[in-house]
Amino acid sequence: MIDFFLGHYGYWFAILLMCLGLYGAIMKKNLIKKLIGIAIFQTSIIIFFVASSSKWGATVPIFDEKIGVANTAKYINPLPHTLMLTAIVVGVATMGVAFALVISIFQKYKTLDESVLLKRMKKDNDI
Amino acid sequence: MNIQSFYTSFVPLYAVLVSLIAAPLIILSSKKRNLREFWTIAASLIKFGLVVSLVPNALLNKIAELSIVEISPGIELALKADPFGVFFALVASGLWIFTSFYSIGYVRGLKDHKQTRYFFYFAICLSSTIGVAFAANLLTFVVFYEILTIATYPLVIHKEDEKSIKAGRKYLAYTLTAGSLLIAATAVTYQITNNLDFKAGGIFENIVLSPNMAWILFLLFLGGVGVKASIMPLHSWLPTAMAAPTPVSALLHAVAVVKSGVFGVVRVVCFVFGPKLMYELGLNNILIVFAGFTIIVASLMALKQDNLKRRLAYSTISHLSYIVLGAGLLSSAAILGAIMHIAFHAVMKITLFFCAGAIYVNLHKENISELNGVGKVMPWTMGAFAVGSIGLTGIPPVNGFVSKWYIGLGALQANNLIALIILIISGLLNAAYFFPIVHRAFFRTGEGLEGKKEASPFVVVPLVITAILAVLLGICPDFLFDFYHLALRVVTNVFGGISL
Amino acid sequence: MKVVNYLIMIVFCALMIYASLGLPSRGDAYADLNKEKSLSQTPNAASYYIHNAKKDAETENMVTVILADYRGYDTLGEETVIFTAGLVCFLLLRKEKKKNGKKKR
Amino acid sequence: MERKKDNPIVSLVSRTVSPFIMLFALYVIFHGHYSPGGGFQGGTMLAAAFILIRLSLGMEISQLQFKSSWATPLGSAGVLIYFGTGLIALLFGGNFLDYGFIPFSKAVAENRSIGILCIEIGVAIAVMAIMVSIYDDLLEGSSDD
Amino acid sequence: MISSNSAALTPLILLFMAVSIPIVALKKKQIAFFMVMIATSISVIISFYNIFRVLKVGTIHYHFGGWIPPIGIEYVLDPLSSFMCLVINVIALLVLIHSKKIVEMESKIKSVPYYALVLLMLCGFNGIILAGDLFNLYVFLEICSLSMYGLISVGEKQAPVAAFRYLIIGAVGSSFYLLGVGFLYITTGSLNMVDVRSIIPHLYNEPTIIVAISLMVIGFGIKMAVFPFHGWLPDAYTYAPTTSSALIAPTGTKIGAYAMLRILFFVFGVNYVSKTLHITDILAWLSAIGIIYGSIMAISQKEMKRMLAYSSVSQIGYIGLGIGLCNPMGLIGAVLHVMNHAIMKACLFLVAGNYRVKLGHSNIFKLSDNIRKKKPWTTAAFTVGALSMVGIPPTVGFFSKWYLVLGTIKNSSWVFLAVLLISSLLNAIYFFRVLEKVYLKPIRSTNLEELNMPENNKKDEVSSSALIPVLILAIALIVLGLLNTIIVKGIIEKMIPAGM
Repeated sequence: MIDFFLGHYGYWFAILLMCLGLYGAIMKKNLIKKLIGIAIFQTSIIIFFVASSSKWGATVPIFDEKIGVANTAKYINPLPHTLMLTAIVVGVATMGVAFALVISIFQKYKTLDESVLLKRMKKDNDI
Repeated sequence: MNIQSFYTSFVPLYAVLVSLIAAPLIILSSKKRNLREFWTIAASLIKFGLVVSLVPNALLNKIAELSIVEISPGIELALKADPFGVFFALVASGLWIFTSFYSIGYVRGLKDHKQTRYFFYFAICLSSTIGVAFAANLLTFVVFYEILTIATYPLVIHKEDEKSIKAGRKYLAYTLTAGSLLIAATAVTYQITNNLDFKAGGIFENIVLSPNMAWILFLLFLGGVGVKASIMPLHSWLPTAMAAPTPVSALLHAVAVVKSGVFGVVRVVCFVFGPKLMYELGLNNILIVFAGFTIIVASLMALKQDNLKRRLAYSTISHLSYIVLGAGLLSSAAILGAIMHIAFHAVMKITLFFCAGAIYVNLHKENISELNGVGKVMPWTMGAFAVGSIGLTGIPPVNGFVSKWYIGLGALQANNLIALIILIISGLLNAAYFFPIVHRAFFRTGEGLEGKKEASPFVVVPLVITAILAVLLGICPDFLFDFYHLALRVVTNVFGGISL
Repeated sequence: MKVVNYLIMIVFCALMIYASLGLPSRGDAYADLNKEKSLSQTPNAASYYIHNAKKDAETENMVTVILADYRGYDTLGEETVIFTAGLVCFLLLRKEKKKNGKKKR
Repeated sequence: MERKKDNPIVSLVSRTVSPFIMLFALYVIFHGHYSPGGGFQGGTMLAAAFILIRLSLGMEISQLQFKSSWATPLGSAGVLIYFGTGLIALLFGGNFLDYGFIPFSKAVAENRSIGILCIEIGVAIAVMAIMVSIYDDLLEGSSDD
Repeated sequence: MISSNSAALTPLILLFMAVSIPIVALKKKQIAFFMVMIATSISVIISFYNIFRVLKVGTIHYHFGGWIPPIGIEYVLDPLSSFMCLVINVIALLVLIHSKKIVEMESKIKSVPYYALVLLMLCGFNGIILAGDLFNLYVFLEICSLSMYGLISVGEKQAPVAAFRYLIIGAVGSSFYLLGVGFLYITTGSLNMVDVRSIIPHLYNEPTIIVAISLMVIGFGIKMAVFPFHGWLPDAYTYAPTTSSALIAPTGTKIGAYAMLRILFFVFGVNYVSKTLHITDILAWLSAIGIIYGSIMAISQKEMKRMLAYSSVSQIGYIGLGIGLCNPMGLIGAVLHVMNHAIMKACLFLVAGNYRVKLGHSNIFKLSDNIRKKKPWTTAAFTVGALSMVGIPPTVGFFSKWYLVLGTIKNSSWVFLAVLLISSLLNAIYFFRVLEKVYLKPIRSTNLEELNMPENNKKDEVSSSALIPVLILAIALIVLGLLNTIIVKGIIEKMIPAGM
């Protein structure tokens, strides 16, 4: 039981973060807060992946003469790290686009509150 | 089965294509009226010629078949000139000639708008009707059936006033629903039989079908073809569609749309389910019930209509159900009568509609109560009208008698006295709603008819010819086009032999 | 609407916890993803990388080798992603320059 | 909006630090083979160095260092370096991105090493340029005029 | 060299051109358009080449960097992916030809980054379609999503808000997918689709697999706008500039559908998703709800683009239903409908764009029949597209519906059958509403004289670069309808995954 807990609590923290992020993304009315939610969500996925790659007693995946490469248990799994490098960049790019959109929304509507925005959009529609 | 020799022939395809090719030509020559109408006439004549050329072979049961393109794995867009198809095509294309001439007189007389559109869709309509007639399998049938639906829509709304647009919407709602049901029915059939080719005696002939399934399927089919055949309670689009110009009504109610509906009913009864299966499962009873109901009720409703075209429409509804009744009786004579009624009713009804149109063009009168003394002004027109009325009532020597006789014979064959009684009552009702019109026209004096003359020959000549045709066909049903023998051939194919 | 959103959150959370119960323990060097062969006896990519990265590309950092070589196409895609983001910002926000100001900015 | 007067400490410190950040960024890029690092990390650091100057000294002066209109083409160039490396491999008969076919040296493994370096440089340039360009665009969009 | 690398060439060429545009078009902006033309034409040619090659030699695997999967990344060119590639690229080419004048006419779009983003989006589409690696799919999904946000956001005033809302939900969706990939990777230790497919049968009872599949389905459900996740779509399509909406509407959601299909059937296995987890059933039900919901919402819209957007929701339902039926006919219907819907939505959105450019609006209630007089060809194309949407033969819309109907009957799922049939009627309602406006005289118009003035009815067709693609698409709808068996038999039947 304890072993199970110790083996899984890392995932659970990531999951908690995910829920937090999702909460922010879908419940908050402010666009920036939504973005923060998305950022948390994406980051927690990264944490989740990286957590999965760990091995007790292993070292970073950089070749070491002293260890050799015969035993894979000596290096932590490099693949999730690589994937997450990509995911980080994707996250950054998403944020960049999102902020560009936010700025252009603010230029046009002078507000970042979603409910106000929706009302003004409706008004624009009727014209 | 009989000895059926198949041979490939492009004639059915040409018959479909003629008016389809004429359609763009009509559009291209929209500025030159005479050329445009020349295309219409030329196409109708060529089409009729092509169909007539198929008659001898159809009589010999040499069925011209042609598959054009595979439209679904295992199912082809195929045309087949079997006797029944030739029969219907003959009716449709023959009457198209009259309708074209008549339309020209009509639209010119009224100086109508968008005449090009009118002739364009007319041509497409006829193409798809011929396609329906020659369809070799259910899917092809559905394809042309749907095209017919869409092509008729612009004709229904031709006047573009509020009434006709509403009528168009109603028409579309009914017919598209029917089309959907037909697609579903076709798909179910395909799933069960893996074959959609029409076959005399039925696709389901050798297939075990659970009664429940058969009922559902039959109701789907009935919903699909019943709307166009305007079986009550699916009829109500038809009187509203009267908003269309008269030639269109003539086409809708005498030839193309409703007749393809009843054509579909007979196809379904004889060529999809087959009389045997129908009889075993008692599916025909539903047809008889609905048809009998429709005949009586529609006649009664016709009685109280004052608008001439509406009265004609209700009369159409009742007469279409004659055909459905004939199909439902499932006896050879009844089906023979039903098939012949397709042609004969078309001839008579188109005469009546032409008359109504002629009166409208000439005198701008639509209501029966205004028709006092019209017969004196327009003797030819009203004479033709009288002939048509007599025919529809079922009095010899006009052709309506012949088909009615066979249906009655079939009712006796099937031991169905109720059907016979219905036929007799309906004959009386027919007399009740047609003869007063004739009486008014000839024996009462009207007002405001001074100086009026017969309508233009473009209008009058077609209707007189159709009236004469009605009489000739009554005297000799095989006159010119072998309607009787074609129908007999169909019945022989379906039943394998015939006993009248 | 709010209730639905809360419901989504709870369902999501429950789903994730449920899934995490089936995950191998964190740090287990002998979990499926770290084995030499997968369950269907195909080679496991991660182990192959650890064994061969140095040999294949003369590079110590395995992550770099995977990033740039074994899964180089992903990295090209990722670079494209950030390039896309740059273009979106360009498209949305950059103002059209006046003709005489072209040199100055 | 009135611009506040430049704070000399800020400008001095940032101007001093910026080259060192760049140097370290270069180290990260080129040492990616041996230690954690590589194009992305180095590229962002480079971008950080440029953005630091932009933050502290303002748009006009920083244009002298790195013109914003160059950013997008430079980003394109970065991606093209990457793409070109793959394309060379393709042209020399391998699959796309198969660095073993790039004729830098005889040994396949060494070719791969060099290929990796090439694309790291490409990545670094692209990331740096795009980061700066995103920053510039966001700034341009949020300034009212 | 080209033949050995052709599998990977479409995304690479698009990517190369997209990346070079900012450099090459630095001085001369007009070059951007020509580069787009070159890139899309080449990719169309290569797609054709690929499809023939696949049909000849079977599935082609392309290994990036020469690493054999699961070590490296591979592209899989099988009938499904090659077909999708072709559809997407051809549609894109046609829409982009249309964009020549429109992009600069409409608002003030900077053509250089705009066209670069268009190419990047197409590159993303092609990458997703060809990807044989789960994570690679994610990367390309992000490329196309990000460029889609950008392309949408430069439209009207509301467009950035629509794009932002799409971004939020899209980011959640792709994160869900990434999380799913994470679970899948942790459990199986592989990212290659073929490899995962071989490992997964050992792990069917693991909770992680179940959660992974649901996360992925939700993720792609968001991307393909299946019913409860469709919220982003109407706004995004309505406010986007013409070219963007005409590009994204036909292709964007299809990519989600494709990825869904690929993941469900080719990664997890047909029997597992349908028999064990019943995920396909859920998908089918959601799609069915979406079909009805989308149609009803479309009826209540007054803006043409918004109406088309809601109709997209409903049409996506068709595709989802076809996938969810999980039988060969359903799959054929779904894939055929992907093509069909892509063509007709491109056609309709382009027409809406043409109207918008010429009239300044595309409000249905402000349309009148002088638009038909001014732009007869555009309107004719719209009509064909609308008829295909309703499912009138011989357009391809009828046949995709036919296969779907066959699929529902195969599964004996009568509810879905009813949904399909009802929805085509609902489609008819909202399209005939537009057609009535466009073709008929306004019934109650205060300024009838103004409308009938000759200068108002003069032919004023859009430029040929905007007209030709529309016409090609319209003609393609009919031609492909008649020739659908060639496609179905030649390609689509080869896509049916094992175990279906």
